[in-house]
Amino acid sequence: MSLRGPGPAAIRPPGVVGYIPPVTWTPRPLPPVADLHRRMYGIRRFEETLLEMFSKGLLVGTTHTCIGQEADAVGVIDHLDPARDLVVSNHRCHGHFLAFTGDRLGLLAEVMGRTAGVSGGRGGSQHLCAPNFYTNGIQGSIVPLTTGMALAQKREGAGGIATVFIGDGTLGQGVVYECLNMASLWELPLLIVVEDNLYAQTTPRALAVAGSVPARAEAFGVAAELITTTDVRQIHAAAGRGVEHIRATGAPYLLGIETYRLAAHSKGDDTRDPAEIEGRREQDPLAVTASLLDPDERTRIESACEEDLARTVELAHAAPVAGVAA
Amino acid sequence: MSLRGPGPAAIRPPGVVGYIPPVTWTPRPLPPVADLHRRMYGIRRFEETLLEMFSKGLLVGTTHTCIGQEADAVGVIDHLDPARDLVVSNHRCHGHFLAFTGDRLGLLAEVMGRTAGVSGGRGGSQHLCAPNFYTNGIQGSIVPLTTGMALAQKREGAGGIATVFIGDGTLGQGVVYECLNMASLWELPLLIVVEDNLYAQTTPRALAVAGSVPARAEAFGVAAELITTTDVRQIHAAAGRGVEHIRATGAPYLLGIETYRLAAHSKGDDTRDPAEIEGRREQDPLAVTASLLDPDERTRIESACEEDLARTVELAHAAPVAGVAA
Amino acid sequence: MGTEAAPVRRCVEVINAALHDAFERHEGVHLIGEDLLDPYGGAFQASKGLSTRWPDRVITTPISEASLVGIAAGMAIRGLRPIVEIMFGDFIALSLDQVVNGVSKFREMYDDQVTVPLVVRTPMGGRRGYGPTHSQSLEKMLVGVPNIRVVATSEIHDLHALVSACVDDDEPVFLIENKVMYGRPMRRPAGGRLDGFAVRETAGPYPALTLSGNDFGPAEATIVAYGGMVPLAMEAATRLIVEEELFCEVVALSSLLPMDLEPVLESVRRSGALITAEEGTLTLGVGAEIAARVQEAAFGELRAPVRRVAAGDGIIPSAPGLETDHLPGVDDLIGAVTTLAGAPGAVW
Amino acid sequence: MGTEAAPVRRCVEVINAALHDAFERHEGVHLIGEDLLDPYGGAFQASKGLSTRWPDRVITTPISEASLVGIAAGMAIRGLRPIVEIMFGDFIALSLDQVVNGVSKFREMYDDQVTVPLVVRTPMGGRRGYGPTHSQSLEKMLVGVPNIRVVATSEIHDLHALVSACVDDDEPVFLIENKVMYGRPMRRPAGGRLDGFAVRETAGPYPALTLSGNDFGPAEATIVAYGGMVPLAMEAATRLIVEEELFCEVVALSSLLPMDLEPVLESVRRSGALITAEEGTLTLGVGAEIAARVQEAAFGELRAPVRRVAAGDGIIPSAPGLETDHLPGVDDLIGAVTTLAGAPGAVW
Ligand SMILES: Cc1ncc(C[n+]2csc(CCOP(=O)(O)OP(=O)(O)O)c2C)c(N)n1
Ligand SMILES: Cc1ncc(C[n+]2csc(CCOP(=O)(O)OP(=O)(O)O)c2C)c(N)n1
Ligand SMILES: [Mg+2]
Ligand SMILES: [Mg+2]
Repeated sequence: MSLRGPGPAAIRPPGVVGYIPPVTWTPRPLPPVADLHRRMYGIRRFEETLLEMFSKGLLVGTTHTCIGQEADAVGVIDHLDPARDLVVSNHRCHGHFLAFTGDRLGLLAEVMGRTAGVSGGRGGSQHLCAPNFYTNGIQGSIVPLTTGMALAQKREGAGGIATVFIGDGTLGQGVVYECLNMASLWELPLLIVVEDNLYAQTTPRALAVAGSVPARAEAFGVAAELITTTDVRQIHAAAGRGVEHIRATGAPYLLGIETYRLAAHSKGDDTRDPAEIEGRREQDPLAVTASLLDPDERTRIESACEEDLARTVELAHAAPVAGVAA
Repeated sequence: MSLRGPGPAAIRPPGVVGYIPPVTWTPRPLPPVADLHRRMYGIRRFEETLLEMFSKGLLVGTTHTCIGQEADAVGVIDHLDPARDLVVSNHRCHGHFLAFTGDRLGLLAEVMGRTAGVSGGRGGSQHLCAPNFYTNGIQGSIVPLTTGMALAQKREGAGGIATVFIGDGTLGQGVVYECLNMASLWELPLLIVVEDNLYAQTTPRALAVAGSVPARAEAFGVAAELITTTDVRQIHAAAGRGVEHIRATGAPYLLGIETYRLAAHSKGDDTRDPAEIEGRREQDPLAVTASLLDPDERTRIESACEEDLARTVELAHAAPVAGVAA
Repeated sequence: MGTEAAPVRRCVEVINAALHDAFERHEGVHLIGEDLLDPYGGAFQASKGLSTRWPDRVITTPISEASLVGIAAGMAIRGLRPIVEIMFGDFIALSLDQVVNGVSKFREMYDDQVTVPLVVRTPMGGRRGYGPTHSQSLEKMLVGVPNIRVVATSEIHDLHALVSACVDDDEPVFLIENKVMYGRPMRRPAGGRLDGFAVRETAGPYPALTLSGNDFGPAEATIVAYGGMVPLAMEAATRLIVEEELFCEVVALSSLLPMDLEPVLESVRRSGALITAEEGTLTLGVGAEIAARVQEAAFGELRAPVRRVAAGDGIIPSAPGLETDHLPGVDDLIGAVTTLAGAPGAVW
Repeated sequence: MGTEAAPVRRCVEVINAALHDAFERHEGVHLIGEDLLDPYGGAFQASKGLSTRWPDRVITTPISEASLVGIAAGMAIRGLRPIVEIMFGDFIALSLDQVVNGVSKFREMYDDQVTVPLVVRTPMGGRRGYGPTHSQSLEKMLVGVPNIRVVATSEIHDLHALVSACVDDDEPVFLIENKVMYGRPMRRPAGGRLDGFAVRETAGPYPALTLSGNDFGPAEATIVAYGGMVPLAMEAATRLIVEEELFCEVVALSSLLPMDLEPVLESVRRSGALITAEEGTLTLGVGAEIAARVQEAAFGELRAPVRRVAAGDGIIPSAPGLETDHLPGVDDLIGAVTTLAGAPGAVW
């Protein structure tokens, strides 16, 4: 006689597994590179503008740019349907926000503390909210939040997926594993994207992450893949595999993306070797897409972006400042 | 050029890895079965006595017996040196306490709320303290505590090991993984023993533990083994492998033991199928050792235990009650 | 499952009936927590029968308190009405990041674009010999958190209505259920009287009850209590009448946050003296906030300072004698009333 | 690394020097936390240089706040003297289980067989536009926990001595470091005077400073403050003298728990009125405990109720204008003093 207890097949969590599984979805083909470049370039220039405004003293508080990591946001979020899927992000959330909502003005106004900001100026850079989009600045705590949202989506039965973006450093937080366990047990439509940029603030990954990232998911019965690339096409393909897995099985998935942050952690706080950063510039995701584009087309795309951005900056400057009587 | 960051070999956590590694130890041979039986029988009868006292209304509060799991305590703790190793345990701690300290009177007095109790009556059944021995009733929180103690032991350089006992249900707590990560990064002499008795209170393992227990440790680079047995000899051997690994490498280890609790979670709260429990009685660890003993020897051992226990009960009853003026 | 089914029911049964009722009323109600499934139905059996009737809406979880409240927040923001059961109130400490930096912030921080209609139910209190980590009254850790509601049950409140109000609330509610209360009968005023006291009850979802031994005539002091201290305050008031011929009013609160002290102030207008009663430890307990507010709002009406009766600032020992010494009891309340005439500032 | 090395030093430099000193004095001192290594030396640079000098005693960790305090407890029980740096005070919420159910309990629950000599240092406070989750003053979550010590830094305290006292303490200490303070010069009284105030400082490891604008003559009110509110209280007192010819005393506390209010009571004996000032949210803030104690201990001496000046019960918004509106400022303190003659009970 075996000492093993009743196996998972014998006992299922009655509270969750009974839900209608999600069914209909159309796999997203790779969009034209021009389109991907346009989206990434829009994020890049938006964030560079923020850094300029900070250095001119036009902004206060804090900000975390995803410069160098734009391909993650664009490649993953292209698979999501803003009407039924949702995204939860962390401190480094501008790229995810722009890729999901496209609302440049709402974000800029928020960071600038204007009432027209997506959180009315209350939240600031790390605390954004828009339809089906949420962020919070406490590392890790967004994973339970997203898990609960995935549960609600499963309950709703409309086939929605909940995606959460975390960094390599955030793998230090225990709630990540609590939720891997529960999402696995309850077969929740949860996509965890780990943007592993090799550092958490100043801490190199080797000082903070033992073992293997995908193995950490697999140990909880969660399917996982790790890719090492800044090529948005590869990221798009890998995210497609993850999303397909979730839509087909209803079960969670972890996608690890090894990438690199080309700018400082927040504004000026960079302790990395400048040579190391320089060495990474050839993998700049924008360099990858730019090399695939016709130079004229690229110029057209980028100029259109610049114009849009300039207009956005103007509008945001003109918007009323939150908390200051008119 | 690879996008991979500096590997663990390039960067070590300077704060911890520099310590003197532990060196000297003598592997513990398997003690005579009579001796193991005596220790386990002592724990069993002690706890049965507690349950009787509860049912007679002589005790209040709560208690969690390890009836059926005594082999874990005895098999693992035999490898530990009370002078330099330490043990941290959970709510189900009597067996660990008795195996480590042998202090029946101190424990009984504690559970009975006497000033002579190991915690002066302040702690009660779940909150024991003795030299190199500590327990707490909050599931999971003892793992960080033990990790810190392991760090202190590494710092001390005397080769001590910190052992923590947790249950399968406690694998739900995120701090377990935070500490697997840190113990792995910092190469701490930490032994995590998971006593997997297939249930957490009333919750069968399949509703609470996804994936694989040893894989959860290995994903963090922590060596692990899972055994399924109530035979104290096998447990002794497996624990020996774990302790040897730690003493030799200084690095942590997780030992999973699939076992079964033959009594209720605490006192009368058993929702398991009685037939299931009955079916497990043949693996009662005491039945295993008893079958190996000469019947006379067994009787001798057990009678001596009973006498000791009776004396202990008498002494405890005579001891002053905590909080009641003499 | 109506409230009037049986004349005398234990409080836990009333809570259980109210939960059944909530499941019937709202499709979105879900219960999540540890060991919830029948036949167990939660460590204190408050959730009994739910998993049998609604197997797909009762989610028994691993031991993961740090995540549970966050999961509930995600469910609530997405339109469900989750109820979390935290097995012992002591374990709420594991969830506090989600409470402080999540649940309590989302609505306001997201500029009112979301609501977080969740309920966290958890038992607090000692007097059962469970020892330092299973006996605490940690509601003080919640009452300082802005933008949540903290509600305490007592055996004289309409627990069915109270639980229903929590579930219907669009704000996050933390419902503190006293452990000793669970097993005691719910006792409600009838014809404006209970146990010889005249009773007034405020309107609204989270009422306060004011009890007077002399039909709201002049009183020696007001005792404001909640949870498990309510029956002790009533016993103290009764004994003070019988033994000392002193009339005290007892105000039994249910809403600890937001704090509505109007019934307390009204009573203090009659008594001129206030004693706060709570089972948690003294320093920065609920009584501190009550004292701070009342001394300000009723400065001219107090003939003595507000006194606080609470547990000593230390652990709750396991041994019954030590535990009893540590927790505030009827004698402490009586002592606080009878020494009202004594020198102010002598004891905290 | 002596304190007198330079005449004017930023507070963070003094704290840093005191940490260096502690590392020199005790072999057992270790620092654990996130992003501690040089050249960064912690998010606010308070830990700069330590990892270079003592590479094996500075342990930079993963982002695992729930475990860090527990790890430190294990180290402390086993004879080390760990100092934990929690990067932002907001993240202390993640550690509260270890604080409430571990660190604060071990000594007493284990019948005094162990001590837990650890220090948790963490920055609190807003006014930097960091938004709702990086600006809070959550010391209120700690001051209600028995058996720990909570200490607040201010720019007029001897920060070197204060940090040293925390490290030398055999009880667990939570040291609240104000963020705005870090960058400001430490200013100490000289010859019993500072900024035109006469100053008295209590003895002992965690002193309180009392400042008087009229050499401890009669005062209109006492303002009790700590942390980042201390310079604001001083500014309010100065402006009240200049603009209104009203003299207030300011008491700057360092020990929030255990709370020693003797200097406050002494000042109230001269002023007859007390205003508590804190940057955290009002309800169940530190001011509630102070008010509860002082109204009891000084009942006959107060000519007005204790008033509390604190942040509103809500989130700390990110936009600078909203944040300034939300947090208590000099004008709020001045308003509280000038309306002292007004109707009591009007505002909380
Ligand atoms: C609970 C918590 N701890 C610490 C921080 C401070 N902090 C903000 S970002 C960060 C590093 C995060 O690293 P990672 O997850 O790798 O994301 P990255 O910044 O690299 O994108 C830290 C420590 C925080 N926001 N929340
Ligand atoms: C943080 C926390 N949550 C819940 C509990 C209540 N509780 C006590 S024992 C137990 C089950 C533990 O299961 P497991 O870890 O498998 O140990 P076992 O009881 O089977 O030995 C639970 C839920 C607790 N003590 N601490
Ligand atoms: Mg990173
Ligand atoms: Mg178990």
